[in-house]
Amino acid sequence: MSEVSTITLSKKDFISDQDVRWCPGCGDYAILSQVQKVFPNLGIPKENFLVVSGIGCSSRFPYYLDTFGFHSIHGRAPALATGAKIANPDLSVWIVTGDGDSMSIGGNHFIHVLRRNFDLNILLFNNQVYGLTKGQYSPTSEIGRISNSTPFGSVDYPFNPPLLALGAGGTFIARGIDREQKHLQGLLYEAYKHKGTSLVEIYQNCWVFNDGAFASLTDREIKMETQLILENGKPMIFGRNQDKGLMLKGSKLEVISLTKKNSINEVMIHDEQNKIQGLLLSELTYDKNYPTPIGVLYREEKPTYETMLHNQLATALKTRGKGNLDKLFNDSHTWKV
Amino acid sequence: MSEVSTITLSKKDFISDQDVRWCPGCGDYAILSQVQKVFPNLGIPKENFLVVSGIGCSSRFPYYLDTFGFHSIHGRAPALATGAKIANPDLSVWIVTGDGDSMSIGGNHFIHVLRRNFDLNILLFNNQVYGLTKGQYSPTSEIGRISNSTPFGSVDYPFNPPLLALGAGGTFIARGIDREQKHLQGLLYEAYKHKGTSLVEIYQNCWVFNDGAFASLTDREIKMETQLILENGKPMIFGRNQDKGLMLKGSKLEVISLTKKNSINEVMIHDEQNKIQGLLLSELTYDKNYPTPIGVLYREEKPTYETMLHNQLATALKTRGKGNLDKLFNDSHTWKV
Amino acid sequence: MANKSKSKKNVDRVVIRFTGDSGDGMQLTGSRFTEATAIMGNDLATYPDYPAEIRAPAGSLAGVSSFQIQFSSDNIGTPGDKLDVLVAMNPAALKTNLADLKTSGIIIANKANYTDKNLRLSGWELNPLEDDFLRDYRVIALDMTRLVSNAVEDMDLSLKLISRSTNMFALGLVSWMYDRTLDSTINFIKDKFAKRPELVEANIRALKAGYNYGDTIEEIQHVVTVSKATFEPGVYRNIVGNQALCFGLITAAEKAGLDIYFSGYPITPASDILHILSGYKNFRIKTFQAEDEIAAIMSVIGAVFCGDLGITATSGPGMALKGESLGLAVATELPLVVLNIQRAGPSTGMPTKTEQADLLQALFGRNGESPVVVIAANSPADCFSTAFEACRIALEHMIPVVVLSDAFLAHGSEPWLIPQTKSLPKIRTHLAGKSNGFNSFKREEKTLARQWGIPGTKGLEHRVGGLEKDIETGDVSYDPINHEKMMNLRQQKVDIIANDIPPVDPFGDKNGKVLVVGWGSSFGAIREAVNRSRKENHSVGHVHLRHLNPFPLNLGETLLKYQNILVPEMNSGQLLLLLRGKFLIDASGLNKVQGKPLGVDEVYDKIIELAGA
Amino acid sequence: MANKSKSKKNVDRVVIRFTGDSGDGMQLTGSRFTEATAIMGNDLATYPDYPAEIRAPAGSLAGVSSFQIQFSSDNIGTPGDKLDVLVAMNPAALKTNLADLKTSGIIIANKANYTDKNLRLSGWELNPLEDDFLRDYRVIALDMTRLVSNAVEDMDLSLKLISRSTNMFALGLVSWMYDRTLDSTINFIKDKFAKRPELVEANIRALKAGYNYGDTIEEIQHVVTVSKATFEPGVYRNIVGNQALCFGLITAAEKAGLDIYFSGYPITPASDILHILSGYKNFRIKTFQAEDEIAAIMSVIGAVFCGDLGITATSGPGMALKGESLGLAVATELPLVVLNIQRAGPSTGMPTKTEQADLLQALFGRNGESPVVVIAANSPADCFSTAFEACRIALEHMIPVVVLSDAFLAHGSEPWLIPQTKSLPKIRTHLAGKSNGFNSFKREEKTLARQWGIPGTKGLEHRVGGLEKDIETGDVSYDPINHEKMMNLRQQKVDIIANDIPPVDPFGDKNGKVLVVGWGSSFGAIREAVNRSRKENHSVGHVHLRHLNPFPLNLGETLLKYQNILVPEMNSGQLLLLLRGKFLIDASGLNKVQGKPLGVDEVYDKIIELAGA
Ligand SMILES: Cc1ncc(C[n+]2csc(CCOP(=O)(O)OP(=O)(O)O)c2C)c(N)n1
Ligand SMILES: Cc1ncc(C[n+]2csc(CCOP(=O)(O)OP(=O)(O)O)c2C)c(N)n1
Ligand code: SF4
Ligand code: SF4
Ligand SMILES: [Mg+2]
Ligand SMILES: [Mg+2]
Repeated sequence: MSEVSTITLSKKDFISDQDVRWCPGCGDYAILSQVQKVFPNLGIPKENFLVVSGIGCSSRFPYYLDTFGFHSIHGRAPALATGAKIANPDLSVWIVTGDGDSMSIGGNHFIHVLRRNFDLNILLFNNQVYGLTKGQYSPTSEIGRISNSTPFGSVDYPFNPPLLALGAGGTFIARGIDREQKHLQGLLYEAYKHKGTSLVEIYQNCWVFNDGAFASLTDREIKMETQLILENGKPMIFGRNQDKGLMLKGSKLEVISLTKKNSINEVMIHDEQNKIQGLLLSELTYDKNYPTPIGVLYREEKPTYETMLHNQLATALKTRGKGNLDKLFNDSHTWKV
Repeated sequence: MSEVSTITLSKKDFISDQDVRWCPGCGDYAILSQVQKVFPNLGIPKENFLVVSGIGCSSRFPYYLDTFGFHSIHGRAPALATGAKIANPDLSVWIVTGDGDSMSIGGNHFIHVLRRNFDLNILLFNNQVYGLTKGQYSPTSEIGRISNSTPFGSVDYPFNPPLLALGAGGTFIARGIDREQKHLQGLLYEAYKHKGTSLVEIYQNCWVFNDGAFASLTDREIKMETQLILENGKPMIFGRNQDKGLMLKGSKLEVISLTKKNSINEVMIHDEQNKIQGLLLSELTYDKNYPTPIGVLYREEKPTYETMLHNQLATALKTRGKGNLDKLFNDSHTWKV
Repeated sequence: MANKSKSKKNVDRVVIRFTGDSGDGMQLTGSRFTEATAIMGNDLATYPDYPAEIRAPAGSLAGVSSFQIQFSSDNIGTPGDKLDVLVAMNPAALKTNLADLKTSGIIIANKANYTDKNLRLSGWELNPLEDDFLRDYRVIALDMTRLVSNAVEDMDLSLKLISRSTNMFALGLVSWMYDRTLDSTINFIKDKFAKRPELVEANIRALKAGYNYGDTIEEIQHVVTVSKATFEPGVYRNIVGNQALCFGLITAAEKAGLDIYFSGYPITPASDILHILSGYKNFRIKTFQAEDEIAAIMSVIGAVFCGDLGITATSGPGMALKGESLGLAVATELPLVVLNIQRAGPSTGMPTKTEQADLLQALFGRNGESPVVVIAANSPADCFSTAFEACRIALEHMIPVVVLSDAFLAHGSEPWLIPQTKSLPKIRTHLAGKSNGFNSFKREEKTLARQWGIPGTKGLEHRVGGLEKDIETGDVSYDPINHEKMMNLRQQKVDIIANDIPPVDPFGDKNGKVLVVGWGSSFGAIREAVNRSRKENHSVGHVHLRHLNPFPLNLGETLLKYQNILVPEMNSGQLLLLLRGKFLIDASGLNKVQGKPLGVDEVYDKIIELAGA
Repeated sequence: MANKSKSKKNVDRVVIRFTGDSGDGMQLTGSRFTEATAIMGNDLATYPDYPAEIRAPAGSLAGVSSFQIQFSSDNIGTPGDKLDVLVAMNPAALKTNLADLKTSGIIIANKANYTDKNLRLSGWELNPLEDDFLRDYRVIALDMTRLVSNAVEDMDLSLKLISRSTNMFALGLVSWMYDRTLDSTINFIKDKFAKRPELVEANIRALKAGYNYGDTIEEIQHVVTVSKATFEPGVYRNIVGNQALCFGLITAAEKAGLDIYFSGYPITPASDILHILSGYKNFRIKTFQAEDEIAAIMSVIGAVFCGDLGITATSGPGMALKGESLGLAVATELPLVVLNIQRAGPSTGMPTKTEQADLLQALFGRNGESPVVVIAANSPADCFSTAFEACRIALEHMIPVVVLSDAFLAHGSEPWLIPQTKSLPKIRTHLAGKSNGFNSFKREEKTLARQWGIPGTKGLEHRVGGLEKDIETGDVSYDPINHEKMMNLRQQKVDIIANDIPPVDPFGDKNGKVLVVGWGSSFGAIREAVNRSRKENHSVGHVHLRHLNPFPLNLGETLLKYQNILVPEMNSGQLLLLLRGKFLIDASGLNKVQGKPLGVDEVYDKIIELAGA
């Protein structure tokens, strides 16, 4: 990585020669564009990126980025990324996945990669539907969803992605929205900066099968009332006039209005490193009585898996010396004929 | 189930004719015995039990119970139980699984069965090791564990089972210990009573490969200091002299000593239905500065998957009438030759 | 409406392919034309083909969607090899489909879409409608967009809406050319857009405009008619393969007196089965969309253990995932049905394309000696009987059954003779009643089926699992000789089914030069090719295997009656390996692995090569 | 110590089986005896066998653990069919093993364990040591527990500790009987219990007590000696199959200049591979215990994409789970090695027992046409070369390779001629250097290997995946003809390897009456049987296939040189199906599916049957 300081890359360096094949109007375009903007500015040579995906509309992503890419099989991207990161810890590894890919068939790898804390980044395109297979409800669809596989409404309670990730031991949990492009860019930087597994859940509009799922969060008219934009060290306030806040009452969050004098002091200060706060914020995901938190919900620094593993390799090398085949073969009783 | 009221069953009705094949000293024996004591007292005819397991020492369990049993394949018991419960919601379905079975290979089915909230019960025998395959570290082994597969110490952060279960949307989370037999019996009743997916994590001693893993919790000398026995509506106190308690400070729990006057009032009251409390308690799992909560950590009532599904069946039957093949075949344009 | 201005010309069969951008509505157009054709009493077969992307970039080659239909006064079994008419709504569609058009065939193009941009996107240097590149064909190039605009002039519609109706114009035109009535389509439009009257009006106007335009086209001299085909008497409907599968399952459940439990995880081209079955809740069909394919089959195993008729459906990659669990079903001898709607592999391959390369996976895709029953469907309508047969075998023999279909059958359609439900046979089960001293391993002599003792029934308490079991008691056993006996038993349970299935009875010549042995969706192509070669006095027979494991008892001796055995497959020789290995017969393969159905011509050529030799 | 009081008698070969309760330490006893035997310069082969439970109930039939060794002055390839000596530490062990003892063979029993309770648990009505049930054998029944107590009288040890040392007594006694020195065992004991001197003392005393007891036994007339075997000159060690596999992998990595990345999920009998490799961190071996078998192989694919030599190991059920992912490796043409240490199936089957029934799974256990290379190991020591060969093929041909071993090889051992590491060949890789205009699909002519462009190397940025790819560019393609070309290419990449492997060269007769064709762990049994029948002047050859896909080029013509082809397998005829299907040869099988290795006698009998005919 000696070239780091001298590389100057730009968005077009990350545009591949493949035709982008998403539906017109798909939220995936916006996310692609943000990634292509952020990658050149990370100070990493282009050949040190590896983008891994599973299967789904979203998982076509690697084809469109001009770097190393692996479009693997359904649900397995985290496992593939794990091997890549262990093999070469210098790579900047990014997983792109959908809500079905990561939480339905891929749920197990998803929770395991989070608990192991590899230094890699997961972009979870949550459109609350199976796009590529034409519209079945997904593990993040609201209960009661009418879809081609649930004509009478689904009877599955959805996963709450940040809460699941926290439960699995995730060390960086953030949420963004396809249409909040600047905000999303910021999250991508933060995710990259975090040395550990970063999960960025991105609400993404599926124009064909679940259009408007996040309309209340993106509609200009009302989004100030529905988005809780988190900033570390700042009070959790929201509303068109920044006139509402969240307060901790006992062990529950409550929405308070800031009209009364002093009440800004009662508003909870966002502390990214407070896990219980992270849990409290995650709990708001589906609650219509609360705003939806976006930004970094939780962040925790602890050694990564690959660091510890490579330390063991280095120590072994130091204490035992470089492995020697002849010694190895003769490490038990031998006899000569 | 018309026979319910008249059945009288006893422990021996649930002892099968198969030789029990666990190592002498294994914690599994004690758990088996408690289950055989509880089952006859649930008011359920013996033929209405179904016990499903995966693979592992613990998963041999169904062979030893004289009722319907399915020793399936590694990690898949929750999926099998799902089908059984949907097919026949009247059955009392119990899953027996190990920490490897449920959280390593079976992690995905584990989180999905929890989120879907079937009315069934999961007994998770957590011995923090792979018993049947002879001692590899498991997803609940502490980091640094020396095992045959990690001679230099593992570099995996463990899962925290109750937290993972909460993250997945679990509606009943409890913890017991193989050697706390009466307490465990109580939990089994509670699990049964809960109409939804009940998870009972049971700390279980593997005498051969991880002996003493829970010694600090079972040792008569110190267990009063290390166990936090939860009771709903009661303050969270512990200690040989019941002289310590947990207090909520901001969004964190703290251990306080009850020597000072009045401080019992500051102790948090256990409210099983408070999810944030459940999360706070789960967070203590691996923290040596806190006692280990045992008992019911969290409980939430909401409709079960199978109830909602069978309601749909009933409604369809009512609104559309019993399905008729001839009508079905002729539901599109037909012509006669 | 009648065609007044042109004379009529009767032909035996017609092949039309509607092609356009994914957004152009070609699937709808094709299926409407199909319905109108079914009403006319022709035999027909259809074949939809579409990209793996939901909606690839407009105008790109990758975004082309197509729907092919053959209709005929003869009995046919394929959507046809070469096209009489190619409707190419844009240049990309023309580019990717032209090669299949007959010389002098008709091209119908919407000029409006042959823009510079679209031409560039699809790699045309010049506009083929304008230079003489298409001189070998009869080209009807119209600005359909303008023609539709004219028809709806007074309605104040957006251009987008107008372009979206051009497919109806094309449908109208083709309907006129082949003398189909518009009624059924008009009714359909009224239904579909019931809530948007302006769309009803616009689409009907576009449809009629196309129809009426027919009269004005010089290139077309005659309205072409196709006489009714002769069908066995009865009531018919058109049916798509996946739907026929579902009907077969539902019928089997009723005939066995069981509830259906179905679980699947969405995957092309099997997803429809979940969609369809989830709509029939009043048949007490319990459907469960599982978290993955493993959960799907495992939950089916659980449901079957509890007495439901359990079914799962998937396609190749999902089938690979189910291998371990299917082994558990083998070891526990539970009756379940696994539907594999094959698609082109390996790995993700070409998800929307057809292939039949999962036969050996079905047989051997598990650890250990783990025999299952394997059967395959021949045609969309035949999916009904195949599904029924699968359930029958599973339940009567207490054994897992794998059904192989493929993308071509799944989405293809043909007329189906609706069966008399009363005349269909009942299906036996081995459900045990209350009992003392129940032994789940007590076996029926004829089938070796074990007893099905389901939870909730008093006295049947017992344990099953994947460890080897004592042949007498069903308890776990590691005894070496017992293991061998159990292995033989499991194999025998499959073999014994051969007593229970019809022997093969070759179509055509009962002995002679060439026997064509096929399985699965190549039925139609092979049958037509055999017919054609027999008309030319070649001595040719055709055996199409529904049962692939076990084979019918007389298959070996039948093979010996011919000088050459030809095995056409959409794989690189899977049935071929089995036939050669089992019967030591020097059969040869005709292998096509292009993600496309076999063509009649290909099979015919190969037959002639062998018959001539 | 020397045996003074008895005369010596020299024999060619001896077979001993140590059996007892899982807690009796029979595996340790066996492996200590093995080491002492290796030092004596005999050829040897061992076979441990133990229950699936960690520790089944003490005294039960299910809890019996055993370790068998054959040692000889000849070259041998199996642990022997019939036993000369059966050490049976308890009645359960006697019950389950007696049938394998030769008439007049020696039984050594620890009387102390033949209690009423144990007799009942193992189903003996009477104590066999006391009635004359064992009259056809030579019985040495001792109260070892008392004898050991006596020896450690002054030490104040618990009875538990004393009983635990009886295995050393038995070992001492057998060592005396067969003239093995105790030194290596004494050293081992000192090492093992370094921290507990009282255990060192007790075990050594027990060992010596047994040894010295030999002199006093009347039943034994002679000390039996076995002369050294003739070995190719060189330095030898004893090696267990799984360890040899690991050494082969490590050697290959060094010869290719790559790091090893290994990932597995524990499963009997493959777990040791993970255990062993995880100990060699100073060889830069990265091991990853994955959450399941799918994660294991997927992570290997990731590591291989990044330039490591990637390996995963599992057994049958895990192999079934890996099917879909292995298909991805095929589609992406990445060099990885999958080790399947087979065990008895189907499903969970008999996890600690051996079988070779996963050959067809290896070949066909995936969706679509998805060819991989398959090779198999013949013997514990041969696992070394097999692993090396697997890595060589994978890397030089850019292709996934499946290696088949089994429980018998995995845990069995034999002497291994330690290779000269310098003389082992280097392995080529297709790693690409920095480049402009890199094309991952540029192929080497000879192997058709594509270029391996790994992340971190400038200019090699490219994308791979499981969708079908354009044969020129590697971009996604749904073109029908391209798909067929790619399918042929993938098959050709396998076929081409046949040019790169040795032709078969039958052992024994190069043509004649019978050719025995085997694969895998049956090597030793077949070779001995062939030798025996050739000594009796039967014309018999033996071909043992390391390469199962592709087959060696001259296999077909070789088969034609014999009147009969015999294919012994521990399955129901998997290689048999392939040979018949491919070469149309009427080969016949000898199929044993009992979770046990093939015996020499069984193969011999069948050869004679065919050779005599
Ligand atoms: C093993 C396997 N099972 C099923 C599929 C079919 N499949 C492809 S993508 C997909 C779900 C896509 O949903 P999501 O991950 O949310 O991605 P999206 O298309 O919405 O971006 C499914 C079920 C597959 N490709 N492989
Ligand atoms: C598909 C598959 N992979 C691996 C195994 C091997 N295996 C059997 S049990 C087990 C883990 C057991 O650990 P746990 O679930 O904690 O149960 P315990 O034995 O500790 O009770 C493993 C890895 C298997 N049987 N099947
Ligand atoms: S189907 Fe939905 S998610 Fe997929 S490309 Fe189209 S709009 Fe995007
Ligand atoms: S290995 Fe451990 S968990 Fe398994 S039976 Fe023995 S003591 Fe119990
Ligand atoms: Mg999605
Ligand atoms: Mg465990």
